[in-house]
Order: sequence, then C-alpha cells, then structure tokens
Amino acid sequence: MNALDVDAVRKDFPILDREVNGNPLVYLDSGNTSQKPRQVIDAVREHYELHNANVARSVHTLGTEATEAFEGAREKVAAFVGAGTAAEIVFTKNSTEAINLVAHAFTAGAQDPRLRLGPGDEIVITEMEHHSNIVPWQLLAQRTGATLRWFGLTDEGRLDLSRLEDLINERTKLVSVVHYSNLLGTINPVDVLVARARQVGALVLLDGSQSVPHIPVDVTALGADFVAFTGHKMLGPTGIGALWGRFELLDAMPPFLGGGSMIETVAMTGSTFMPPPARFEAGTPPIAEAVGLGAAVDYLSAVGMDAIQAHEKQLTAYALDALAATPDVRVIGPTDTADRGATISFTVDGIHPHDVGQILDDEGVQVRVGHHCARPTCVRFGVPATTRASFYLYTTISEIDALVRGLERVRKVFA
Amino acid sequence: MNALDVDAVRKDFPILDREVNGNPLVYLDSGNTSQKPRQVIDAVREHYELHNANVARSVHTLGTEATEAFEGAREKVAAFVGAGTAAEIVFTKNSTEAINLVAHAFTAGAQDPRLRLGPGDEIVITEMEHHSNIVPWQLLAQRTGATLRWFGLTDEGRLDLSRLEDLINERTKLVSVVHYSNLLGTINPVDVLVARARQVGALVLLDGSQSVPHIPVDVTALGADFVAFTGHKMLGPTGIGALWGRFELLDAMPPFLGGGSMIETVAMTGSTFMPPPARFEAGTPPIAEAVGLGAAVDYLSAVGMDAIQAHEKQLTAYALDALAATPDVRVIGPTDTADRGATISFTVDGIHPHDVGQILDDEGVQVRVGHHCARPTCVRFGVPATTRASFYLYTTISEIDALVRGLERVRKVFA
Amino acid sequence: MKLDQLYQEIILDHYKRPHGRGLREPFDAEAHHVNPTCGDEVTLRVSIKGDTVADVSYEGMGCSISQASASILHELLKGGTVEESLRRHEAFAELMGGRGQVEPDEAVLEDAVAFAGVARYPARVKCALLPWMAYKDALARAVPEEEKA
Amino acid sequence: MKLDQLYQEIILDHYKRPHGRGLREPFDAEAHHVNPTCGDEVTLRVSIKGDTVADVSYEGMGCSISQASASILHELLKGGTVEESLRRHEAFAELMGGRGQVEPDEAVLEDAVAFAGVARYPARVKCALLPWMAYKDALARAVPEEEKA
Ligand SMILES: Cc1ncc(COP(=O)(O)O)c(C=O)c1O
Ligand SMILES: Cc1ncc(COP(=O)(O)O)c(C=O)c1O
Repeated sequence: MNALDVDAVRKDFPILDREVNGNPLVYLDSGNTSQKPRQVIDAVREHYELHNANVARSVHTLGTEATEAFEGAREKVAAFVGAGTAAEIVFTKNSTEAINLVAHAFTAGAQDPRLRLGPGDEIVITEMEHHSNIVPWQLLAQRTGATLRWFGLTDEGRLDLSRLEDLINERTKLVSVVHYSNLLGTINPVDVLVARARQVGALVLLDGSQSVPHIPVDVTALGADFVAFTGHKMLGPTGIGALWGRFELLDAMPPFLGGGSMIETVAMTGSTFMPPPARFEAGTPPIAEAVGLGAAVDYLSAVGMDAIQAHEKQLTAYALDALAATPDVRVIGPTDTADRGATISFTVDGIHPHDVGQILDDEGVQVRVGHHCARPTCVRFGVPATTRASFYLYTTISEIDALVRGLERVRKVFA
Repeated sequence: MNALDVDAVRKDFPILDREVNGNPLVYLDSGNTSQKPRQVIDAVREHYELHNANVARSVHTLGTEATEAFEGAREKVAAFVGAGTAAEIVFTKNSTEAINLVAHAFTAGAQDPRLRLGPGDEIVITEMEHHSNIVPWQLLAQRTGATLRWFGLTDEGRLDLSRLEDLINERTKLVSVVHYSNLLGTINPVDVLVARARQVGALVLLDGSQSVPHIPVDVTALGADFVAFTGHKMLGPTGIGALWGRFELLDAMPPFLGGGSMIETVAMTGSTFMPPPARFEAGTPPIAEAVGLGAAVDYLSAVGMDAIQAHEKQLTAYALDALAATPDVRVIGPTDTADRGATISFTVDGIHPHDVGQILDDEGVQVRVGHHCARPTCVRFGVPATTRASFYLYTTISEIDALVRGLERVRKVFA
Repeated sequence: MKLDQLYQEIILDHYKRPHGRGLREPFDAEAHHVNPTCGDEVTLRVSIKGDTVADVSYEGMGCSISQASASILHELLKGGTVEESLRRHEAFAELMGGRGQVEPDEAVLEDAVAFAGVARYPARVKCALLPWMAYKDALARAVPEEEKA
Repeated sequence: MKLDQLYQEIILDHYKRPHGRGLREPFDAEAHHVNPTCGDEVTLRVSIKGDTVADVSYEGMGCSISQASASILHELLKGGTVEESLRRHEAFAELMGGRGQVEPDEAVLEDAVAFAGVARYPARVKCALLPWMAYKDALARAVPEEEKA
C-alpha cells in the first residue's frame, strides 16, 4: 500500500484554493458532501462538450458514445464495490432513492415470499440511522401494517447487541442498518447482523452512504443483500446514487418508477418490463453524473482506498486526542479509532452547536451543526444537536489544528 | 420580439464544432436530449470549483452559497414557467419521476377526496403518450383497481375528441396528457381538456417534457393542476427535472420518497413532514444540476422563447415541404405547422428506420430511430418504428438540407 | 468585523440572561415551533387581556440567536397592545428578510435592532424568526378571526 | 468505408431476398424475441428430428441486419446437427461480442462472416443477435435438458 500524498491530492481539488471570510478554506464537512477533483469536473464538462446524447435509444454515433460512457461508468462502479456483475448496479438519484426503491419492493401481494409484508411481519433498523433509512420504513410500515423495530445504542455509541435474537427473529423480513454512522462515526458489525438475519431468513440492506466513500467495501464479501450509496459523498457529482443488489433478488423485485427505458414492450392495455438494472431506471438517467461518478471511482482507486482509510485513521486519532484535551468538549460516539470512521460529533459545554459553527465559519472552518438528519440519535444522547467535523483524503492535520484554534475563539466570544 | 441569430447561438454550443464520421455534426435529435451551451457547462463547473456544499443543512459559508444557488435556481425555473411561487416547483430527477410522484399521491385511503382512487374510478390518458406517461398509470391502476382509459388519435395525428364527454366523465379522477407529442409533434388542445376536466372535477396533469423547452409555457394560464418537465431537453444538465403543481394541491399530497430534508421532525415512532416543495425532495437533491438548469432557463429567456418558437416554426415548414417532395417518405403526424412543434417522424418506403438512421449517421446526421418510447403511437399508425428529426434553437436550414441529402444516400444503398 | 455585528453585546446578554423565560399560567394559547434543519425548538404562550398582551412566556432549546430573540420578544411585546405587537412583528420580519439592506426603526424595534446583523446570515434568519413565528401562531389561536373584526 | 463493411453485399442480398422466411409446420418449439430499444421482433420455430435441425422457420419485423441475420441463420443451421448449430451459435455470438477484434472462422460461419463489420456498431449488435437468441431459446424448449444428457 502506498501512503497518501495529501499535498498532491489537494492540488486536484480547485475549491481548496478558496478563502472563506478572509481565511483559507478548511473544509471539514465531507460527511455531508465531498469536494470534487478536477478529474471529475473535467469528465462532466468533456461529456457535455463532446459526447452528449441520450442513452440506450439511438443508433447514432453520439448516442453510442454516450451509452458506452454511461454503461462503462456502471462497470467501474460495480468493480469499485466488488459487485459480481455490472447488472447488479442500479443508478438512482441518491442513496435515499436507493433505499426507497427497496422499500417499495415490499408489498402485501408480492409474488416472492421474501418481499411479502403485512401485519405481524417486522422490519428492523437502529437508533443511529440517517432519516433516509428511517422514514422509508415508517412509510412502508404504514402502507402494509408491518411493525418497525430498532436496535438501541450503548453510551459509547455502539449498537446494543444484547437483544440481537429478540430483535431479529422469525418474523423479521428485513434488517436495514447503516454501515458507518454519519453522526457517531461508528462502523457497525455487519457480520454479526448478517449471520443472525440469515438464520431467520431475513434480507439485509446496508446503508453504505458513508462507508463506500471512505473504506474499501466489497459488497460480495459483506454478505448483505443490498447496499445503498451516493455519488456526491465519494467525489462524484450530485444527482446520482446507486443501489447494489444481488441479481437474483433484484430480478425478483417489481418495478418502482414506471416510464421510458425500463420497459420491454408497452401496449395501452399493459406492459412488460426489462430485467435489472434497466427495470429500475425509468426515464433518462443521470448520464453525465454517471460519467462523473466513474471518474470519481477511478480517482479513489488510483489513490487507493486502503491509503485513504489509513490517512483518515491518522486524522481521526489526532482529532480525538486533541478534542479529549479540551475539557469543555464532549465527543458523542466512540472515542477510540477501533471500528470508527473519520466523522466526529461533539458538543461544547454551554454553547449551542449553531453558535459553534458560526464562529468556526468566521475562521474559514466549515463544519456541520444540527441533528445531521439523525435526530433520534441526538435524542438518544440527550442533545438537541451536535457540531460535526468529518474528514476525507484531502484533509490535513493542520486543518484539525485550525478547528481546535477555532474552538478557542468560540469560547472567547461566549465567555 | 427579436429574431433569433442562429449563427451566434451556435457559437455557444461547443459540441457543434465536432465531426461525426468525417462530416460536420448535424444534430437533429434534440427531442431526445438537447445540447448544452457553454453558459450551462460553465455554471456547473464553477459551482463545483467554488461553491460546492450540501444545501439546507449548514450554517457555513459554502453551504449558504450552495443553498442560495439552489433556491435561486428554483426561483428562475418558477419564473420561466409562470409559476405563482417558487414553492410550486418540486425538483425531481427527470420528467418520469415527476409523473410517478403524482401517481403515488393517489391511494385508496387518501385523505383528500381528489386523491382517493379505487375500483370504478378512472384515469384518462391518450394513445400518443410517452411510456413515462403510460406505465405509471398502468401501475397505479394495478395498485388501486382503478380503470385506465385513453383518447384515440385521428389519421392526421390529432387527439380524437369525438368521445370527449364519454372519456372524461364523473368517474374521472385524473386526465394526464402530453402537451406536445414527442413522436408526432402534435400540440394538444389543453383548453378543451381542462375545461371538460373542470366540469367533472377531475385533475389535469400535462406532460410538458417537449413543450416547456420549445414554446413559451405559462403554467398558470394553461390552467392544469400539474406540469412535468425535464432539464436535459431544455439545455440543462441530465439528472434534474421538475414538477410544477398548484401549491394547495401539492400541500394536500402525502410524501413520496422518505428521507433527509423532507421531514419536520423524526422520532423512531413516527415523523412529520415539511410543506412542499421540500416534502417531495428526499435526500440530497441535484444541486449542481439545478444550478445548471437555472443557467439554461437564463439562456433560453435571453434568446427569447417567442424567437425560439418562430425559428422552429420556420424550420418545420421547410422540413415538411422538403419531405413532402420526396415520394417515398411518409410523415407520421400533422403535415402542416398549425399546432405542431419541430419534431417530425417519418418512414421511408421499404427501408427500416434503423437502416435509415445508420446511413444518416454515416453522413454525420444524428436522428432518432425506433418507437421513441411511444410504442402505442407506432402501433396506431401501423409502423414498427419511425425515423425522427427534431430541431432546436441551434438548428439551421442547411442541416435540414443535409438530412434530405442523406435520405438520397439511404435510397442508393438500398436500391 | 462581520461576526461582531451578528453577536452584538445585547444579543449575548439576552442569551446569557434571558428575560421572562419559563412557561407561565394563565395563558390563552400555546404554539410549538421547530426549525427542521437544525432542530431548534420553542414553546410559546400568550395571555391576552382585552387589547393587551398580558404575558408572553416561553421555553425552548436553541442557539444564542433564537434564545435571545425570544427574550427580546418578551421584553418588547409584553404589556403592549395586540396591535402594537403585530406592528413590531411586521417590522422584525421585514428586518430579517432584508438581507442587511433594511434600516431598522429603533422606535418600533428597540433592543431588537441588534438583530440587524443577523439578516446578513441567511442560515440564521430562521433562528431569529423562530419565536416570532410561534408568537404569531399563538396569537392567532388566542384571538380568533371573528373577534378581531 | 466503414459503412460498406456494415452493409455488405451478402447482408443486403439476404435482406432483399430472405431465405426460408415464413412460419412452417411441423415445429417442436417457438420463441418470440423483441429488442426493446427499437421494437424489432422475431418469431422463430425449430423442428428437430433426432440429432438434426430439420427446419428453422421465422417471421419478423426489423432492420436489414436483423432480417438478414435470420435468413443466414436459416441457411446455416437448417439440415445440420443440433451440436453443430450450437457451435455456430457460439462462434456467431463471439464474433458479435468482439467489437471488430475477432477474426471470424469462415469454415464455421460461412456467409455469416459478413457480419464481422456489424460488431463495430454496438447499437446494431443486438439486431444481428436477435434471431440467434430466439433460436437458442426455441432450441432449449424443443430439447429439454434431461434429453441432452
Ligand atoms: C413527451 C415526453 N414525456 C416524457 C419524457 C421522459 O422524460 P425523461 O426521460 O427526462 O424522464 C420524454 C422524453 O424522453 C418525452 O418526450
Ligand atoms: C448514513 C447516511 N445515509 C443516507 C444518507 C442520504 O444520502 P443522500 O442525501 O445522498 O440520499 C446520508 C447522507 O446524507 C448518510 O450520511
């Protein structure tokens, strides 16, 4: 494994040259959305300047080029996450759509018993989910009469597995769990959950929105049935996400959105549908966005996901130490680097995160404040909101120093 | 109204400098997707290079800039289509999602009687719909037991309105009609349909995928309840579309996709939702794409939609004349320019559209061949497929000449 | 310094020593408002006696801006007439929507002019408005439309 | 000229004067295949006598490439053994998937080598394969797995 050359990496990200409020930009909000390297921005521009056309519909040259670029991106993404075939990658608009797509496959009348859901059946999530992995299941439970249950959390910010056997049981149809929490930074024990789900015949969806960008993910090795992830958090454009699913299972699922390109044949009296992934990609897909995402995974692979993980671990250890040394800071989530990612939420005694974020912004330091779309996690830890710093391959140790300096200024303003 | 300066316009579209198979590119497939001006490509690039951040979630400077750019784009799009307020514009990934979003608002148990749908209720479409305005209603009819009915077409390619009163009746809950057909080029009489729908209390959705890019559209004046359209056909990026809806009606609709940013508050036991448009925009939206679409409508407005319409009318008249003069060509759709747009489908006697398209491609002429995602329209006219030329603001008369010359070569190869 | 305009002394004072905080009886109506992006919450009660705003009491979690705004609202509206409170509400909303371009009228807004700087921070405008929106909502419930006419 | 490689004389001949077109009796299985992007369709029947492909009959709508491909398929497979037909099927599929990089074996593919140029046009490969996919499907139905063993 080659070590990551952060100075070289930073040169690829045009936005890092920017100033914010007269200070150099210190972007510590990559968990929210990542910045984009020149290579991705250029790939999108070049696509529009040279190859733009609709896909899968044309015999003309531009259409063929666009289709090859689009399907080529699917192959790159498939390889990046270790999918068996490119046909297991469904392009969506974001993680959220990917999760909703799976939720809509479950109905009372489903042909496949695995997807049949009604009163008495259970779906299991956790108290550390992003709203995008909570609300779709609440809505599904409302539609079908199924029951939504969830894992609680330990004070350390880990899944409380003491009730594993009770929570995942014979009635469980689906376990949908975040791989890497966007608020706590916790990386969950997928193997334990998958093993138990297999025992009872439940399907497993992993919300990989934070893991796929930051750690090497091999969907086949993980053993889940579905993994959802999103382009904009992994150096790619906005407007694109993906659902990986085992082909056999995708093929058992009914269509979600109906429209062009997902059909086999249409008559006024009824239609038949394409096999996956086309079945789930109604209408014109995010073509330029796929091309950009392809460039993003090329970039990540060139740097090396192992190197990125090692770099982020170093940053996380440094930041956790630095924050531990500040008495008025309380970290919400694991306080050592075992099974945790480079996302650190914390509170500052007596000062609301909004005010923390505002003063840090004045110093050029961009952190996210609020409930991070994981309000139940905040409730669990008795805080209305947190301040969150999240790192990526372009983050430096001196940016963490800037954060710590910024926190001193926060204290001064509110002294 | 200023006339359109097509030479000046063409300079803004980098792709038009390209060659295809050794010939200058003649792009006659804008009905499929439009090309993008420099101004749009640059707006997307600049967003990523300078202002990229997630929206609606941050207090930091980049987040504020991105949010203002995103919401500013919503205001531009709202003004472009004459919406009452920006809150009436829901950003989707394309037209297809916009139509599906409306379809999913109809359920057996809907609170609002307008959205309550079950056996005995009827949805009305037409035989000239794009698959994206057929399949969602077939799926909805399957889910709810409602009946799908449709207008037939005259031999001229117009809606057969002779059964208007029968088709739109007291049982009709929704009339969903294409504004401007992507296969025939027909522009439908919205006023007649809306007037009848109002008499019986049915809602009206217009598929504006082809009209919004090509003619001045004022959603308020049209009098429909919903209008769906898509960014990539109107000089904008892929990955973004929009649903306009009357605010009161959007506000009566339940959420569709669940997730981040569409919620008011989330507890494990239940959630409440934001008012429109946020309610329908779960997850990270297509941010850079919205910025690009904003630049696209700025561009269209600067050229002038009236000027674009006049330019396209001129091209259409010229092309219809030229094709009428070729004995082996049969135009499918209206053969004069009244109530028709700049999209012309035709067949060439004895030669399959695939072969027509292939030989035209060899000449650099990019036309679409196939059923154009409107297979029932092909069936109605007894053809398996057509060749389609579609024009836009950058199309020239000499490109139509290139098409006609290309058709001569087609004849020669298959002589 | 831009930041000093946001965190004016008056705002920090009200934040650290809020006036009239706590939910009190009697009251005619209560409103609970949430800022969904950040989770800030306020519960606010009004007590109306004839034409007069007899009390405004509140409880909430939030940043300095929303908390100080609630405290100043209490100071400004309590004891005045309902009509006056609506005038002040309007002036405050106008100031907040003005992106820093609106000159506040000190006669109407008194201490609340300190919020002029907040208007430059679009992300914080909602914080400042939170208690005011709750006030308007509570007032509407306390004084039904018919009665106002 | 690239285009001449696509529209070779042999292909145009088969298109204009298709061999063995029409659906005939007797047959053991039928398959109907559609190319969803363009709407091309083919219905194809096979009649198997012992080890021999006694007849391949077909009917369809489509472009020159798919029609000529069906005609050549008929020529090539009819009268041969089932095993031979599968070998030819494989060679044809390999040629089509080769993006113009596969050298076709004329001994196996005979007239079908004319399709070498089609492999350079990804959008047309599906046209050429349409009748071959239908053949494979029909054959699988005519000769159940157990019997083959
Ligand atoms: C009339 C019509 N409706 C709907 C669509 C679907 O648009 P999109 O593919 O962007 O969802 C199209 C274009 O493909 C169209 O022409
Ligand atoms: C853990 C997690 N899940 C889901 C999401 C939703 O992703 P998106 O907004 O791209 O749909 C996010 C990010 O916002 C996330 O961090």
